[in-house]
Amino acid sequence: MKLTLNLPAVPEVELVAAKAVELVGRDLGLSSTCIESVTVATVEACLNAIEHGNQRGFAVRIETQAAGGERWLVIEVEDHGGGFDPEAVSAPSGNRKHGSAPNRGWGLKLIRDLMDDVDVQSRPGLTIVRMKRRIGGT
Amino acid sequence: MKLTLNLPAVPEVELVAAKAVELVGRDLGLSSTCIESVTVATVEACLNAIEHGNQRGFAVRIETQAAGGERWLVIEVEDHGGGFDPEAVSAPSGNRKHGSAPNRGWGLKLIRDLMDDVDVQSRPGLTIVRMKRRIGGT
Amino acid sequence: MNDQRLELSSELMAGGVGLVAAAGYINNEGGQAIADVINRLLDRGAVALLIDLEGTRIINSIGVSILLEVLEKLMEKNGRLAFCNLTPTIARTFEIMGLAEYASIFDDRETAIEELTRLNRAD
Amino acid sequence: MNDQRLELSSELMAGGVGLVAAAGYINNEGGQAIADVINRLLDRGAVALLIDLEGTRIINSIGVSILLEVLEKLMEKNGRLAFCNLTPTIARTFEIMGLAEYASIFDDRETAIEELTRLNRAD
Ligand SMILES: Nc1ncnc2c1ncn2[C@@H]1O[C@H](COP(=O)(O)OP(=O)(O)O)[C@@H](O)[C@H]1O
Ligand SMILES: Nc1ncnc2c1ncn2[C@@H]1O[C@H](COP(=O)(O)OP(=O)(O)O)[C@@H](O)[C@H]1O
Repeated sequence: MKLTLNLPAVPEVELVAAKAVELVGRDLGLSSTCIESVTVATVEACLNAIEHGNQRGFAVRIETQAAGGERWLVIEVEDHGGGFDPEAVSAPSGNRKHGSAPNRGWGLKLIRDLMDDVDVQSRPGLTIVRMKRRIGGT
Repeated sequence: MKLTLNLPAVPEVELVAAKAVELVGRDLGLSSTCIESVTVATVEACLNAIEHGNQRGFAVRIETQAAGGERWLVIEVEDHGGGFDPEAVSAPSGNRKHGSAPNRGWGLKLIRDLMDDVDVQSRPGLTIVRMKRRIGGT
Repeated sequence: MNDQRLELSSELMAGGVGLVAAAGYINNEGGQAIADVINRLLDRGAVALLIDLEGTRIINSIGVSILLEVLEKLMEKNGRLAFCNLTPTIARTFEIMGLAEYASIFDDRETAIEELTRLNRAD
Repeated sequence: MNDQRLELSSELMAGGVGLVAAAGYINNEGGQAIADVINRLLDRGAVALLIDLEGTRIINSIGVSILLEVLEKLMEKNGRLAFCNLTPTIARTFEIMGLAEYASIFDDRETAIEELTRLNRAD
């Protein structure tokens, strides 16, 4: 199973990826809670690709993989924007004082918490966020 | 604007294409009636690619084009199944006697009626249904 | 997430009108679900069926062809089939596929129920 | 088609509880729409706000961060914010983002309204 989306940066286009995750997840027999958490992570990765990418569109790849006796749902979101250093991104604080900073910067934190394994490769012109979710044994 | 979907033949995957048409159409400022009719045509073309294709997935390409002083929304659905002779497909009859034949064979008729221009290229291993809808002057 | 799964509700009203409200994607499964609900309403004595498609935006030809079969079965029994709250695209699809020829199409639910109840009384 | 656009309804109930039902996609726009409705309920005298998310399956961090801002403003005025009918994923997102720390989360609408009304009375 492999699904690829090449999406332009039009408003709410992340919902095309959300729909794809939903239907693939349903076909794989995943629970709606699992599907919804993968959807939220995918939506966040798409939003980053739209906001921080080069506005010339981005790609989403969804596939299943077997590795180490386990099956995984693997989602990659790729953009060709300026890139960033993922190590340098600090996690936002829920305890910030009112007005101290905008309530932003939660995307990567959500992606890492909702998925089992996340790997971000980024350099100027190419960012790939690779997210994996365990979906059972082989 | 260009959007490409490479979709596996999982149940209801045509709704990924429907969502893409909806969001692109909204971004182009098309009316909901226009968007819905293009959606129904796209869904029918996807269902044919799923049902008559080789079950190994199919592609949907959505783009805008300018030609002859007009702007068009162009949707292509491509599969790699056995193909068919589009000329040999007879339109179904609404007046058939009960039980005379299953109520099938409406897909291509709907596509042709709902879109402004439809071109079907088919040979064994490659079928491309190209549908165009006028969306204003340039 | 499952927003496009068909949501169905049904009711048998005074005057023999069976009401089915369907919101979602009318494909193979969705069409069959509507047909099943209609069969139950017929068993309970409905003589006219009204399908309210408010909230339905996507249909496909297989789903509509199942509704065509429902219509044919109903016509054999002298029953009536009507629809209301169709989007222009769904109305057009029903016309193309010949469903609009034998089923009545009303703008809204109230008008439809009134008219169907009147016709049932007249029979 | 527009199934994922946010559908909103609101009501100011006896006891100062403002109820907002939101179904759809809570993104930037959706979060802002909820914030606007809440501001109108506060103007009309609400002291506790209940957001019922039945029918909401997709949210994003920008939408939730707008709800966080609403929460902060409410806390400054000693108002209360509560949610009900959260899917497990939405509940988890609210926890990750710290919204669950200061807002109350109830299973269903009835329990939430009872408790909020009781607390308002106790003030
Ligand atoms: N695809 C990307 N390309 C470039 N920079 C990115 C990308 N994704 C994230 N970043 C950087 O990481 C920061 C944190 O991202 P995130 O946690 O998603 O929060 P937010 O996007 O709300 O700021 C962003 O502000 C941005 O600087
Ligand atoms: N993508 C395709 N590949 C092969 N054959 C096709 C394809 N699309 C349509 N056909 C042929 O044309 C016929 C009519 O198609 P259609 O009008 O969509 O109705 P249906 O699919 O319900 O039979 C099909 O039965 C099939 O034989």
